[in-house]
Amino acid sequence: MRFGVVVFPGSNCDYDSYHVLNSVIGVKTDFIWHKEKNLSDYDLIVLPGGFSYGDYLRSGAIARFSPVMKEVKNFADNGGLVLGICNGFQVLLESGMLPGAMLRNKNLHFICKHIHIKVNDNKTPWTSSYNNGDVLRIPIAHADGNYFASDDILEKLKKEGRILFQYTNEQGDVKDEYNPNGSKLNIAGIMNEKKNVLGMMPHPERASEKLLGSEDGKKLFISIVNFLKDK
Amino acid sequence: MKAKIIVNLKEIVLDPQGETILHSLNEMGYDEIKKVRQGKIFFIEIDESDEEKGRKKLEEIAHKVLSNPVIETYTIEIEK
Amino acid sequence: MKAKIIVNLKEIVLDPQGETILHSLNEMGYDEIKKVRQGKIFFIEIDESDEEKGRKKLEEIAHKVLSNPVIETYTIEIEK
Amino acid sequence: MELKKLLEQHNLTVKEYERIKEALGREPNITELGVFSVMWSEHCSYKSSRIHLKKLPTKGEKVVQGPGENAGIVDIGDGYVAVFKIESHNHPSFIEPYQGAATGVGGILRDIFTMGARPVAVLDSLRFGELDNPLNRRTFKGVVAGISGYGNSVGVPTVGGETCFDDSYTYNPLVNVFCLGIARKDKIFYAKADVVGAKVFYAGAKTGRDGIHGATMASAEFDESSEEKRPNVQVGDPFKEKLLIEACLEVMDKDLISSIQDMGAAGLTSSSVEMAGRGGTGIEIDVALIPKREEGMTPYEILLSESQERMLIVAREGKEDELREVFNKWDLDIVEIGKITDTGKFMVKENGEVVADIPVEYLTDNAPVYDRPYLNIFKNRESKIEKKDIKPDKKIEDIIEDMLKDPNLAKKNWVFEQYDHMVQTNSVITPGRGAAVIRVKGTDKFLSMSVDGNPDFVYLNPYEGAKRIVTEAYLNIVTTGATPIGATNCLNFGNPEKEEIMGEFKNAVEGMGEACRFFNTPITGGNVSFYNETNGLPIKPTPVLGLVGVIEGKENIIYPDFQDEDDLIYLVGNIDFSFDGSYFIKKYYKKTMGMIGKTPMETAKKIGDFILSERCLIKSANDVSNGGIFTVMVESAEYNGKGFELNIPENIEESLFLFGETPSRVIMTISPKDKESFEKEVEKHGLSYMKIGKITDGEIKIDKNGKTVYQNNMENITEKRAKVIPDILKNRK
Ligand SMILES: Nc1ncnc2c1ncn2[C@@H]1O[C@H](COP(=O)(O)OP(=O)(O)O)[C@@H](O)[C@H]1O
Ligand SMILES: [Mg+2]
Repeated sequence: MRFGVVVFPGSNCDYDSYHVLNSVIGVKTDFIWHKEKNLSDYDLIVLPGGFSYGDYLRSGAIARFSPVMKEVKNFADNGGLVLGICNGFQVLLESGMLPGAMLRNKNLHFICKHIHIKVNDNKTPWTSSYNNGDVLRIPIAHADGNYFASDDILEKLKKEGRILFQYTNEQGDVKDEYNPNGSKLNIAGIMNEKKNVLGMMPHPERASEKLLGSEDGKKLFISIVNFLKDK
Repeated sequence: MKAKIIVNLKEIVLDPQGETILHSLNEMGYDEIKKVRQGKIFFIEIDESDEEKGRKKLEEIAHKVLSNPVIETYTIEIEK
Repeated sequence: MKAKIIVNLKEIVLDPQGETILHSLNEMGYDEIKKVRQGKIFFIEIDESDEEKGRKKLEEIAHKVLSNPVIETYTIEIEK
Repeated sequence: MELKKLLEQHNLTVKEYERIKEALGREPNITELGVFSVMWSEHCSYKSSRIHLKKLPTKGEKVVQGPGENAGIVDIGDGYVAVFKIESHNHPSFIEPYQGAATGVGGILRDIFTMGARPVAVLDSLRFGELDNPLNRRTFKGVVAGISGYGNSVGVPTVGGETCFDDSYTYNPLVNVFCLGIARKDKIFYAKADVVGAKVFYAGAKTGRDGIHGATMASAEFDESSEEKRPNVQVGDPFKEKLLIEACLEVMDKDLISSIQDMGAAGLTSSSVEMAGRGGTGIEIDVALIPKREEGMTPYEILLSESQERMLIVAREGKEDELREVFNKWDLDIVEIGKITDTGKFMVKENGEVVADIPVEYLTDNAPVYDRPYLNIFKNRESKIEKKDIKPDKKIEDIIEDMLKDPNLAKKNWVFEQYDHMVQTNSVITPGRGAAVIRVKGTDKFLSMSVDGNPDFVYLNPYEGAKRIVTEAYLNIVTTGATPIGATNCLNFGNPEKEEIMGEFKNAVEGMGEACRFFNTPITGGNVSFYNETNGLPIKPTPVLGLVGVIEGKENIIYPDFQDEDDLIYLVGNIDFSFDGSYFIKKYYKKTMGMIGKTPMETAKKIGDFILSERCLIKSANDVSNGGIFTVMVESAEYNGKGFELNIPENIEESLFLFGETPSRVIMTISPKDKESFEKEVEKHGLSYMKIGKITDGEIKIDKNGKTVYQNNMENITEKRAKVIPDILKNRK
């Protein structure tokens, strides 16, 4: 098993993802330079958080033109697992691999803090180690996490069970007041139709070691490993 | 050739920046302001003398790069 | 009355955003693009029928709220 | 007349001009005059402060590099060093808060990574006028947004800091930014160009007309005419900085360069001159080769520009092509602009023609130094506070309510939640909980850091006040279980040409020096910011100390947060109660008053020794500072959602107990089963203590003489404290 973490100019959670995958989860992981054209060695591609190209223009807008993104698309079309975290999620949206777009947070500020999200479905490659309805304490750190999609797309996402994570309180109630950034339906993470591509705003790699205040994100990576083992 | 590309949010998309500005203007006493929407404007210099060709390039760039069709629309103004 | 307020960086001020977009466009093969500067545009609806008065209000808002006179300038376009 | 005006514009005196002529043996041309003016500005030459800074202790067994380089370096063991410094960006942050603060972060980051260290933590010490004034709200919002905008983007966490409001900062906000990086001890780089013949490269952003005269501006008092200097604002590009960090660390790792320096204040001039100065060499550059953003720039403008995100690099011989390759990979411009010479001269050409030719030593070591006259007029600022003066006729619950609603004592979450304080996944003790603690990956070590300043004490008594700041910083660090190893300071003062300001400065530096010697925390670098006054009104004297400590092993970290219900709460150390210099007095009497008295540094040292030897008994520790016992209790209870029961001793008035401020005391909590051994050990260390209460599951109850004088719950208080600042800012421009 081998994982790859893409490095765009301006990525800044690349090393954090690498650290968790490599040293905490224990899977051999490589950095993948954004000009790379061969992903055949990998079982999981992570698009990490950060400010690719300074987040100039729109978050993720320029990174999607990187040569590697064509390959990431092929990789996903062939069933490979692609995880976009924060800026990585934004890149997936901009490149059309996931539907919708990100707007500026409702309060217009960058927000960095622990929040709660609910796991809606544990029958996905990403969540088999969780129970349905588990509430995770996990950090967000973004200025553009206000997810937007038209009503028919939102309807479709709901119907197809593709809204994997939603912002909640500690008890798992999905309500406006627990929505940190204004995103539609409290969306914190969504999948593509085949569910092998996941984009999420919260940072599981920042919640994988007890020392850092929460381990609730670690099971996401463990789920991935289990999924790949059973494949 | 010089051009301006204006990118703005579609009407159905909430504009958090515009809303906040509207709200604070009203708070400051500018009650007559009824609506504010914020967009982006790009001032571009393009090395192309043929207007037709230039416009085509700009269309392409505006569509593919400068705007996100999910939430935004754009207009192009070419300066003579 | 409707108006647009365009806010842009003074020419002598660095525009990292515009520079990065320019660089990326060139990288993508759009070599003919020679310069990109990015600004903001505000679409405003104001409840004021007297153009003179409306313009004065907008001037005030543009100067005090929408632009940062230290690094930016603005222009106001009133739509008839 | 003509000359007089020219000199005025360049902030040079007639005497200084004579000295320039002596150095050159002729009249300077305008470019040379510009070079002298920036290099001899207060900001670059430290001409008013140098003789006093010599009094600070700078050496220690762990110190690898003291003052004089881009940043200080201390050995943290296991082959690693910590590289850190604090810098001010006060004047630019007043003119344009967002960009001023952003470029402040950019500048200090460059100081750190030019030494071969990856920046891993930023802390910010911020001071503004009070928030009822719209000007201050604007500055405050802009500064925080600027730090957030820049720091978040480059991916360095802002893990701590302080935020204070006091009207002496209305026209002179203080933005002091501390940065710490980690390097391998055998991979440190210096800004010392000692290889004659080596090629000099320019890398990073293009040079524009921004910030010309920034360094001289930071060295002059503000007045109405400063408005005209406004176009000279530098805009930062954090994306470019991020690329620079990666490219520089890569060429260092591959050993392609021999020395490197960032272009900070006074840009290309100071970086070239300082590199040659430290190496005892000369440097020759051609300004025609510099990448420029604008057309028609003169040598004068190019040399003095303060465009951001630029580096000066001396290549290793034969590695020039590889050097270029790395920068190109990171999409960065890099060009050869000259060479290191053995002439001892700063030689500038434009297309081969000499435009400036100055002996380097006159720009560095032989720059003017002043022993400015000083007066100790603050001697009569101290006054004894009479007991009868201090009883606001309010009930204690109303006083507590006032304090909870006070922006100075409120939770600063509105600030630090805008900062990415978790990126790099090292943040163990996060903002809002006392000193910051981060882990050092690849080792079993942790670093504890804080930035501290309390200008009210320094205002009343600069000497003792400065000692108090060091004492507080020391306690901030040891309460996390860390051994302090090094410090950096940022000295923010008014106009040094005024005798009373010089007196404040001299005494504060002496006090800080004595305390740092006492606590064995050498100062490895720092920054002086003078002329923080507007229309003749100076800020309160504001020395800020950044202190760094090391914790060996995660089991030795002590958290500030209350852990378990029924744990006992102790006050340890100084158990005297006083309102002198306290925030309580300032709040209710709108005046800073009191007698500071001698700082009990010995007590603090004993507390430190006790904590470091009896860690296993202590379940949480937090030092008592601004806002007294009540404020620190709330801060400690908040994170784990605990509460507390307090018993106020019968002979102490409630508000004095809760909000009085004296130095050298710490709140510690212990398990009830350790009561006896804890008390015995505390006594053995010669410390006084007072058992003041216990931890609850969320209730807060304060008793006096068997009667409950205040009751609430933590959830309530947490919410209230978190909303103070956002509520003040809400919908107000
Ligand atoms: N500007 C800031 N940036 C980051 N953290 C801050 C800032 N201001 C305050 N904090 C955090 O809030 C907590 C309390 O701050 P404050 O009351 O100013 O300091 P202190 O505890 O030293 O008296 C500290 O943990 C500090 O790190
Ligand atoms: Mg403190």
